Amino acid sequence: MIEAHGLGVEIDGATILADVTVALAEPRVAVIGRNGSGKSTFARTLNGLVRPTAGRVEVDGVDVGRAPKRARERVGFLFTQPDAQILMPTPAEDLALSARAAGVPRGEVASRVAAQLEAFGLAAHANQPAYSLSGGQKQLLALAAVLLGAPRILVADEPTTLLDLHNARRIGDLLLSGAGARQVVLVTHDLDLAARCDVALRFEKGRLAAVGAPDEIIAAYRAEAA
Amino acid sequence: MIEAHGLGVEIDGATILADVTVALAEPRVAVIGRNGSGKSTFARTLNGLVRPTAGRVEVDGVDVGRAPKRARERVGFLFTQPDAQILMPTPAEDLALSARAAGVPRGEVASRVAAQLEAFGLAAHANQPAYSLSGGQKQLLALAAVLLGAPRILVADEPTTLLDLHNARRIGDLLLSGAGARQVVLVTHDLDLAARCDVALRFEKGRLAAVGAPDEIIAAYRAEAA
Amino acid sequence: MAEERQWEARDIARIAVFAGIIVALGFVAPIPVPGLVPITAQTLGVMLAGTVLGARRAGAAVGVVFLLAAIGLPVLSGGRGGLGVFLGPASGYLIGWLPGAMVVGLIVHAGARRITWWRTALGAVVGGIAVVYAFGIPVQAASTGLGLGETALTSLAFLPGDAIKAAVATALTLALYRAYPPAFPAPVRRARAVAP
Amino acid sequence: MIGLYRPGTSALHRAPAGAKVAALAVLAVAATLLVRTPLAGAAALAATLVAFAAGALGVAAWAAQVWAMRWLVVLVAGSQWIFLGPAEAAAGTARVVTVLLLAAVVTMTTPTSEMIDALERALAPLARVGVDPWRVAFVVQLTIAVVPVVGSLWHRVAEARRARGVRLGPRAVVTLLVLALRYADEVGDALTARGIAPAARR
Ligand SMILES: Nc1ncnc2c1ncn2[C@@H]1O[C@H](COP(=O)(O)OP(=O)(O)OP(=O)(O)O)[C@@H](O)[C@H]1O
Ligand SMILES: Nc1ncnc2c1ncn2[C@@H]1O[C@H](COP(=O)(O)OP(=O)(O)OP(=O)(O)O)[C@@H](O)[C@H]1O
Ligand SMILES: O=C(O)CCCC[C@@H]1SC[C@@H]2NC(=O)N[C@@H]21
Ligand SMILES: [Mg+2]
Ligand SMILES: [Mg+2]
Repeated sequence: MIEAHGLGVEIDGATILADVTVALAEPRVAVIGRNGSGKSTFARTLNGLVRPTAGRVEVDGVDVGRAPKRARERVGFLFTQPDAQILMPTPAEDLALSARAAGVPRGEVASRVAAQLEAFGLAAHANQPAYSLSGGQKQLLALAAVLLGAPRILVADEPTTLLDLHNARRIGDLLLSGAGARQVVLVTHDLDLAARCDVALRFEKGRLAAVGAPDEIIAAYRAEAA
Repeated sequence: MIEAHGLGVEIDGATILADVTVALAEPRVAVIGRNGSGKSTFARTLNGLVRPTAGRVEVDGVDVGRAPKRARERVGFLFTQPDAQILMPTPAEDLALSARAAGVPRGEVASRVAAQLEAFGLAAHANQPAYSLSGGQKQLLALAAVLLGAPRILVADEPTTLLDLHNARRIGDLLLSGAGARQVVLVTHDLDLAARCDVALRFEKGRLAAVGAPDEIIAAYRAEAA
Repeated sequence: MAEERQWEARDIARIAVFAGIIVALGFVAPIPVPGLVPITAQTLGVMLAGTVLGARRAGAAVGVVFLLAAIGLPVLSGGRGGLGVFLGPASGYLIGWLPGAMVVGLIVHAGARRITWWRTALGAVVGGIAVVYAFGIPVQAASTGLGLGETALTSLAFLPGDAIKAAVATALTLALYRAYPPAFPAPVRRARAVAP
Repeated sequence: MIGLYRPGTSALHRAPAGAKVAALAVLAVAATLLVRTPLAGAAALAATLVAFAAGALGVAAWAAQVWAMRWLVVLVAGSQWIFLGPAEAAAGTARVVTVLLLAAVVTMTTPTSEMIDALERALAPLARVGVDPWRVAFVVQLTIAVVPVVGSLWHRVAEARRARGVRLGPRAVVTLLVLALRYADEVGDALTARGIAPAARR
């Protein structure tokens, strides 16, 4: 459950986001809109990476602005660029980092990491330098790390942009199929992917321009771009 | 005109590209294929950013391996990440750099730059710090800089990936509409964009898997990914 | 020969990026100490330039920082810049960064087939501390009129911080060598690629 | 990155950058040689006020510069008083402050781009020993463009760390270095592609 009330963000006097009020209970939420319309900023307020300068956001009833740490335990985040998200030299070390942060006892870290590598098809790359993984493998690793924390809400900011058809579908499926166990917020320019969600938000110039059934929202957006 | 004869690239003992033989005279060439299939490597051999370790490539009859400088005068290159391509603090300075590299006489640089800024809708941003431009503006600037050199061949490696529908269409149109004046090689995961080309190449595991009419090549690629 | 000495494009980019890193470190936790010579995280960048880039490129990166300061950009800690920074009591240390970074690079890379922790640590201490102080202390003494001995004593205040920076630089360099060997010059990089 | 330059139209703003830097060098030597008494020191400081006026920078800017040097003043004056006596201390302190104030005037009245042009011209004689002045000036400008990018990379690492709820400590710098060096490789390729610098000969 995500709720925003009069949410606004100003940075250096510029209004980046204004007056966003919405309640989202649907398991799969798509966020679309033009470059610079405020999508990423909205996504970032959901786990406190960006602090609201007006109004507030709640995730599962936790006020993100007041208790960003508690909110972050609930909200996993997947960035567009997996490079920036992979913090350790190898996949095994990177997953171990997340496992420890998620409170896995020291003795069980190795086995949890091995199981996760296996589940995401990365077992053969466990100790390969992370920079040398392919784009798809990197994004898989980033997702594997986020899901180790078993977040109740998963926010993904254009997670498939750098991927090919096959990998994009794989990551997309993993993201959307997990819904049910968790709520997923998917910021994307891939309108086919957005169409598979339960509700869509469209941002425009820092404002929430439309909320509704993905088909309609997307059709209107396409019409305008043409 | 682009010709590859038994082109191969090995890096640190790994085969990245093997045995690519093809002749391309079509004005608009699409290059598609999975992540890591060798598309970018192929594109980079066309202007000597990557040196072949086997066979050779020719652009308009110039052997790129032997005369990379002469080849580069003929071949413009557009990267995915506009940030890395913008080398100067402001759009005006960045275009001036390209103008000088293209041999525009000192006295005419300023007017050429102004005209190019105007043509790409960037006149209002001429002296704004480049890092503060939006993604779409950055990619426009990068394209404006490349085209100042009036390349006979333009190679673009996923130039629209980070852009929204509107900006992607704008850059795509600019790229493809210029064809005629120059040959365009477009590496892309955007299959709708690829479909607008005159011929498509599909790479697979470092080999040229198919060449032909875009519709057919794309349909086969889609079928396989599903 | 002339051909040989010409920088390739990636070298130029690395020089610019490391100069950028040194500048960026100037914004990190500026510890305000009342004194003539600031305590700064920038010396960490100077050490890293040497350990990662090798002598020539490291020297060039520090040289670029000097030029940026000279043309009036606020690239030194506390947002200082302008020609004045080469005239004040801290200017000896500042000038010392250039030979210092080069000595770090020489010690860590000259004839090296791989990066070792002891050469890295030795380089950071000798180049990043001893050489810098060797330039800094005499200039500070001359500009304040204080004796060399007394000035050397006051510079002891920097030693704990600089020792920590040398240790951090060593650890970071070894970690980078593991995480991203392409960062290093070719001979070292190749040795690493074959090693398990 | 915003320079320390203050836009304006004064005589000093219009003077060529090279001349200003040369004048600064001459005046710095002159101050060191001539300012030997407290009176000479006072005269030198008064002269800096004139220089600020010539640059239309105002007394407030002058005072701000002096305030920024307060610790320097206290320490230089204090230590010289103890070892050399009050007269020497006053003259010595005035000497240091004068030179720094004159340097500040040059910095504040000359835009970055003019400084870079002046730099390129000043380096011209070095062309014979293999230094390419254009290239040096170019790397300086490239670095100016790179600094904000390094900042944004650092920001990205910090965000990822927070989003993942992990502690990294100094290891975060390794991640930054990896990102920065990969970015450098991309910039290097762009340099080559734009015909500005040669690629490696493998
Ligand atoms: N830290 C910041 N300082 C100043 N402006 C910012 C900052 N962060 C974002 N902006 C501006 O706010 C606007 C919205 O940015 P945001 O990243 O949320 O857009 P977006 O919808 O995610 O765009 P894209 O599709 O390109 O990712 C942009 O115009 C951007 O330049
Ligand atoms: N310098 C290098 N050293 C080692 N391996 C490399 C290097 N450059 C590329 N590779 C590898 O070569 C393969 C092909 O890479 P390339 O970048 O050409 O793929 P691509 O088709 O462009 O993929 P993408 O769609 O993800 O951009 C990849 O597996 C990549 O990891
Ligand atoms: O910023 C400047 O003007 C130069 C600063 C020089 C600082 C010296 S370098 C060695 C020693 N270690 C520090 O942390 N500060 C001093
Ligand atoms: Mg975004
Ligand atoms: Mg690619």
